[in-house]
Amino acid sequence: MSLPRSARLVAPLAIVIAASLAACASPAAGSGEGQRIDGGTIVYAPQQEPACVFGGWIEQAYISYNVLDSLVSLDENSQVVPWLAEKWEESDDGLSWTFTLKDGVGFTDGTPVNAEAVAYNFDYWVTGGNSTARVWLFGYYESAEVVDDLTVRINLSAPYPRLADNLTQGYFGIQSKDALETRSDEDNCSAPIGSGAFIVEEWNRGQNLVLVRNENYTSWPANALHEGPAYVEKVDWRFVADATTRVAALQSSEVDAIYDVPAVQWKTLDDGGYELERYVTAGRPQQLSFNTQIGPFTDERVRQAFAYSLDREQIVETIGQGVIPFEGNGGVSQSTPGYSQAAADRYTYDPEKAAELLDEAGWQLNADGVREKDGETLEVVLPYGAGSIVNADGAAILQGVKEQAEQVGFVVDLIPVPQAELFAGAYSTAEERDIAVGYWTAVTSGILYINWRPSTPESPNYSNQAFYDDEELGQLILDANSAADLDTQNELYQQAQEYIADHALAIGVYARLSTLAVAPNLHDVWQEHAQGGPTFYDAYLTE
Amino acid sequence: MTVMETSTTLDELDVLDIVDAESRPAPRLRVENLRVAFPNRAGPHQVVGGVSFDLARGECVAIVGESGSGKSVTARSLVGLTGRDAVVEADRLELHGRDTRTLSPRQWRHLRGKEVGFILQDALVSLDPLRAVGVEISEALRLHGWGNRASRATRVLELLTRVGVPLPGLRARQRPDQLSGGLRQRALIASAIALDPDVVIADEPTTALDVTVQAQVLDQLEAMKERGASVILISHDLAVVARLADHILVMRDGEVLEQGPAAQVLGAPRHEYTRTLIAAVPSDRTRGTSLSGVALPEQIAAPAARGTVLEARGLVKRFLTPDGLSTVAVDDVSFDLVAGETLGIVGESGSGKSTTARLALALSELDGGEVRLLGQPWSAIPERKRRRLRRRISVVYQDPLSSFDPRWTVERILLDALPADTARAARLPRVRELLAQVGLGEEALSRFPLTLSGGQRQRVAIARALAPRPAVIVLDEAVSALDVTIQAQILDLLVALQRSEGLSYLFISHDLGVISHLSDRVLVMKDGVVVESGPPDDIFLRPRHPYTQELVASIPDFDPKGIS
Amino acid sequence: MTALRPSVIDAPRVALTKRPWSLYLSIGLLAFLAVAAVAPNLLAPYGPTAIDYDSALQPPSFLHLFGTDESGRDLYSRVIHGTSQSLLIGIGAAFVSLVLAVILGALAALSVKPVAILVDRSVEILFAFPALLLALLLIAITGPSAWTQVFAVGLGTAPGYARMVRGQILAAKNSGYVEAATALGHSRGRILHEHILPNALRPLVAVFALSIGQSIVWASGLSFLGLGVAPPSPEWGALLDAGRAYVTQASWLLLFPGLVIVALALSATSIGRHLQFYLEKGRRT
Amino acid sequence: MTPTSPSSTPRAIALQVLHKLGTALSVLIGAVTVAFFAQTALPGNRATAILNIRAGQAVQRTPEELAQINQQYGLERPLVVQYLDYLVGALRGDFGHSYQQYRPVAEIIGEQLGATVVLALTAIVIAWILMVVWVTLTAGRGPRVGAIGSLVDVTAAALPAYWLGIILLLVFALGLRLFPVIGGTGPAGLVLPALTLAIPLAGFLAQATRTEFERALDQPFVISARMRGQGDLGVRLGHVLRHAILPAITLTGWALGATLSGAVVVESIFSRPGIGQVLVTAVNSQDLPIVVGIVVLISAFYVLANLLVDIAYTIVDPRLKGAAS
Repeated sequence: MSLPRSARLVAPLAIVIAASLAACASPAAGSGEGQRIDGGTIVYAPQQEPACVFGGWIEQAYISYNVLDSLVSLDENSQVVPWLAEKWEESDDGLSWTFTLKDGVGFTDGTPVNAEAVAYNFDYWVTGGNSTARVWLFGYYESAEVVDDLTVRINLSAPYPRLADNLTQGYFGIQSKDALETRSDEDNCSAPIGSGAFIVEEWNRGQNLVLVRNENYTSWPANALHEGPAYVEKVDWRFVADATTRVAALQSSEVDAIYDVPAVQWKTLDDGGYELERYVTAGRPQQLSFNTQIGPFTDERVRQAFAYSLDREQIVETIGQGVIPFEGNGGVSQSTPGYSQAAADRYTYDPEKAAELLDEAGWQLNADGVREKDGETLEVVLPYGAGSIVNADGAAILQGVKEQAEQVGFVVDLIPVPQAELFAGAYSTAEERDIAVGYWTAVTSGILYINWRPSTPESPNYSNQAFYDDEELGQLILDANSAADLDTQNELYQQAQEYIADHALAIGVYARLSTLAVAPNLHDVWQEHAQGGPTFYDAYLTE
Repeated sequence: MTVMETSTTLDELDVLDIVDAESRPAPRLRVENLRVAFPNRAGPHQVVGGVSFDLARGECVAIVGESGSGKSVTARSLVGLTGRDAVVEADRLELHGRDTRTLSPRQWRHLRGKEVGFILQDALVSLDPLRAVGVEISEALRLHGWGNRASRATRVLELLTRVGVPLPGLRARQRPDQLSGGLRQRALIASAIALDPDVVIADEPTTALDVTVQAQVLDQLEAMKERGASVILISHDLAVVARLADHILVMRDGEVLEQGPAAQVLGAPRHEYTRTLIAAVPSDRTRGTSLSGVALPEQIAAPAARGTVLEARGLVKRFLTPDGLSTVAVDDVSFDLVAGETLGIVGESGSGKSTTARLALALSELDGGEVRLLGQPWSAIPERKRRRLRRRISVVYQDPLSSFDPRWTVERILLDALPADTARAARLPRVRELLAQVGLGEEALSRFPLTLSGGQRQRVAIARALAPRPAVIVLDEAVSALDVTIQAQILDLLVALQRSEGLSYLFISHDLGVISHLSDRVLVMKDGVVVESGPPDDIFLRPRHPYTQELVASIPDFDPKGIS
Repeated sequence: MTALRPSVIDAPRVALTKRPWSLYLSIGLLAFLAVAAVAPNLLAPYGPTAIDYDSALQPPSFLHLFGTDESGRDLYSRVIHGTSQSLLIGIGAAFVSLVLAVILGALAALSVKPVAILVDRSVEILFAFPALLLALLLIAITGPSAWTQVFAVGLGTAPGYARMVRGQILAAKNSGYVEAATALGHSRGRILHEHILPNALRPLVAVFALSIGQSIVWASGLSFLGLGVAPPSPEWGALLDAGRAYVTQASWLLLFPGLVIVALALSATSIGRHLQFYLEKGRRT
Repeated sequence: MTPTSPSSTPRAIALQVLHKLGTALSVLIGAVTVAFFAQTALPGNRATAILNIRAGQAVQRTPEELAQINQQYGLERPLVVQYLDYLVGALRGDFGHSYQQYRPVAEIIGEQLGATVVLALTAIVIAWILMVVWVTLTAGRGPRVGAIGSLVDVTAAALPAYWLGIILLLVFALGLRLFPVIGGTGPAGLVLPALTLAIPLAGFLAQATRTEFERALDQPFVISARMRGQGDLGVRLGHVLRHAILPAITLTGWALGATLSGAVVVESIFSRPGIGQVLVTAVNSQDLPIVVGIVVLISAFYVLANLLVDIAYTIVDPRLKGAAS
């Protein structure tokens, strides 16, 4: 099945599409037939086992979301709704946010969820407790102060109107201050203490993580479907790395739900009566950033030629079997508020145009069908984090990119980089690569700030993968970040995306998906709207 | 021996009971026109053709022949274990009057061990090396449902006692490698006669055994015979056969060349081959004569050197055991080898005689004493200096094949052995000359040792030893692995070469016959020590040391002329 | 990774059959693969990376003998084009392994005692060191490539062969023909050169053949773990790795490259065993 | 030459035990050293890797960020000091803490070890059963049966475990639904992974055993046993097999170590927990303490396995008792 064209126009909405129309978009839907079982265990199979429950990985955010409560939650209309915070308020100058907490909420270790704990968590994140949370708060967060027992104030150095949106991500789960202070790193890693719907019961490393229902749960988010403790007694996160095995395990009823459904299995599962849920992750899509500092891509025409040489839509449609959505925008994905369709449509498949641009730039075709200039061939290095940042489907898509770019005379060195090397900093400098591949999930277009803030000697931005230190773009994003009015902000973000597209700094390839396949007897598993992780609070099994 | 007769036709194929030999004087085993063939690419290849004999109670039939004569295949076909592809045919093949040609595998199993016992050579490999001998003996009992565990254990001890094993309780728990040669061979016999089979087949039961052990085994076989068992003895050794056999079959290439009562076959052989075999047996009586019938040259050459060519004084060699302790392999051995003479060193396995040979060759470091070659220091000088002298002393081993580089032709082997100063043009003619000296033709030049026969290989080894024109040749069991007629040829060749080249031999052997045939002086070694030395006549006719006396007494008395 | 084996088995005792069909078949297959390696275009109807999105994931047919992959590439053509790289990795790894083995084995067998003990111990450590980890580390250090694979596999299989070489050299050193040569007064150098090395290293011809099969299986195992040659390359292990994701929908993507690897390993082993037999035949009576 | 008499005096045994212990210790320390320095030779900065992996981002890190990690784990000290420090700790049984899981390495490995050891041992037992049955039935039965027997050996030995595993999973778990898809640690989940490891191993062992089996069948003691009335099968099982399995015993010692570290493929195919997975993850995330810890463990297993092999060898072939290896 392919994404309806119109859906892309509904850009500001986080798109949750279930394969069955009945289940579409609304978590309220999908109450199935059959008798609801009280309690029971849901066996859920994700692909990756993180080192800790709480941390900077999206897999960690997904688990955290079920164990820790955040201050706020994002509903299906991308509206920020109450969770631990009853209400919140941005000061007129935009420099401070005041959150008022629900009364009477306790962590599972018995300590209260109060302003002191929340303030402590903010400081904990930025001092290394969660590197991703830290990146989000970086440059804006000043301090968190306890106003009274249930009121906490966050002070910013510059206005950031979408702060609450960002806080809906799993990276911002609130933990017990007492636990963080008194327990070992090991305990806080494997079984953090929150106030969430589930508690970590045990972690059999290499096998499964068992969550047990928090019987005293009182702090469900406003967008939950029911009140009181979770329906199921336990959730068994059974880590199954191999996609084929996951699907087979679902089909043989060994598990009730799986994460990351391979595109090629989508139709089979659909036909088999499984409920399929797909969430197009907001934030930076899987994109190619060109090195604008060194090498052939310093010439804008070469960057554009590369973009024109690709029929990205065809590649993605074929490899993605119509499940993976094509994303032309190199800035943010279609489900991100402030998305620009114009930026996405900027480049279409036009090999002649590409050839023309390359000729113009002085890159001449030689006898082997490769472009040359001053005796140098047009060879570009495209490293990618194989198995970590780019999955198997993504690798196949990149092979298509290589093949098509080479039709117009590029030579593309497609280099799969093993995780160890990648994270140790291989291919991270401008000297080492010409194209960078990667995505970054986010709730808002504020991701543009992380990815495009110009580097300065005092404050280098290593996330600026195009090495494009441009004041104009930087200012555009800064203005957008702090624009008080939503429409103005979206307008500015769109301009930034179009700027990126016009200068061919980055081009999109496909939107990152979070997919779930759920057995027919499991109901009301919904993908939370910040990052698309599975939420089991409302889920229940039927006979 | 009952003469073959067909008057008693026993049509009792269904009778499974053992026919009582007392009440019916029928032979226990009747073989008539036995033929065995193995298929090969060209079709069936007959390896045994037309063997016939009868075996009566208390009788011993011997089958004599050299390797490849078909004697062992004959023995095995009698118990139905010729091999998967073998085609065994016979006009008659009866055991206790029962036709064994039609037996099923099950019936065969029932019969083996119970009615026919089988003794193979060398118990070290013929008993399962990983098992205690008691278990092996008991297995024979168990397979035929004899008794229970406890009674079998008692029986094992009885059997070991019967074959003369002292301390049977201890020995039963030991493995063949933990027993001495004599004890383990007796244990093997015990396992074969566990159920008192009245037919016992002994296939080379004494080959590769020390002479004292051989005597013990023969005593056992004789005792069996006296108890009424019928024995089929397979051997290449006429001396062994002479002691036990009542009737002898002489085989060659699968054919029976001659058969008859022992006295007749040995005393008045009718067939040329039998005579050759008898003549080939070396002993002190044959010294100086030809064993193979070739003419030996008169002593013409002066000795290649004068005086004492090899002199050993107080040789000591120790080896480290796994305990980190040392054992003495050679202890204070001294000897003199005089130019143009042969010094024989005789001893049983473990006596240190081969170690002495290596010490004489300076291939092994001495722990004491000194060896001098041609009056000059030999063991005391570094190997680098020794190399120049090495051409004066050569060696011939028991197993020539392993002493040749498998990749090399005879030509290359011999060329390699020529002294470095041999002129290029003279090298090939010299190789041809050497071949001629050892009685090989030029066609041997391009052959690989593997494709040569055992005798030819030993000739090549001798040619290689001759190549540097040495004064001394050390011959370490150089004829022990050869068939008796080939051994005779090689011994004659050695004598001829000694006479023509004036060589001195240090001749090492376990075989008293060969030593007494060849030696001018004899050294008897036991446990690393020289127990007695002197001229062969003194040693063999007037032994002084008890060990030498025991050795000499163990030699099976073989005097063909005395039999008739 | 159980393909990593310590030492070579003794030669078969009898020629496997009178007419070694397995040998003929093996030689035939190797000849075919040799052609595929040298001139893949003779055998492959399509290019190795020719993408045709309209015919993605087609089952085997006359048009596409082994079917097509998710990008519509002809699997048969990819297998053929991947031959040269796969074979080179196998041969290269076998070569590296044997060269290392000969050096280590010769040092252990021929050096003075302290050196020999040191080398022995190093081989032991190499043995005890998990081979997969060795490969992982090497690949982490140098990045995945055909060369890394060659060295990772070569290093992993070397200790087994080193022990074997050591044994062979010691056996030759203690052989009758070496003693005979010593007795003839030949120098150590001459004996080493004329007898010990040639005889000890001769069996390595067969071992080399055996090792190629083993190396290819092992190297493809690394590719399968995503530690090998970059994916668009049609190296067999990489093909397997890529096919794994489609195994329920398009089992041919896994089946055919796997069969080719098995067939090649089988052929190399079969040829090695025959070689071993014919080389050893000269040493037995 | 004196016959090498078997000696099993206490002195000889003590000498050997000492020698073996010395060898074992030197192998262990050697393996640790190699692992430690190889891991530190990895490209890039270890502190960067630790941070990036925690964050899931592959970016450069600021000096302040790095300093904190360097200080925490003592990474700024000279390598030799870090190494010695590690070695001293290891000798006391302290293998450090994981960078990513914050837990003691011994605990991390300990909880994964059981599954892998059970898998490896089961695989070896199955391999032995398959091998013994197959070789006993087919060895020494003439050229035709022999050719088939040997072809099966060679084919089984040539099967890549990863490929075989997927095929078994496809056929028996996905197709026939005879076994669970996700193995887990239960007995039903053990069958396919163990078979995956066992079949190639059985082929490999069978190759070695077959040669020896046929050699032993030609030995005189076999004839002796037959002459005593022992049947063909009785001889094969009672006498020949014991001789034939000697090389396979040696290979098994090696196989135990190889199976432990090579189990990762099977673990990933069948979603089993085990140290293979831990190892790959640890190398990927430059979690040095875990990597070195696993090396120590596998080397120790290797040493132990060799010791067991020596013992098994002397039980099967008592002649070797006391003979220095």
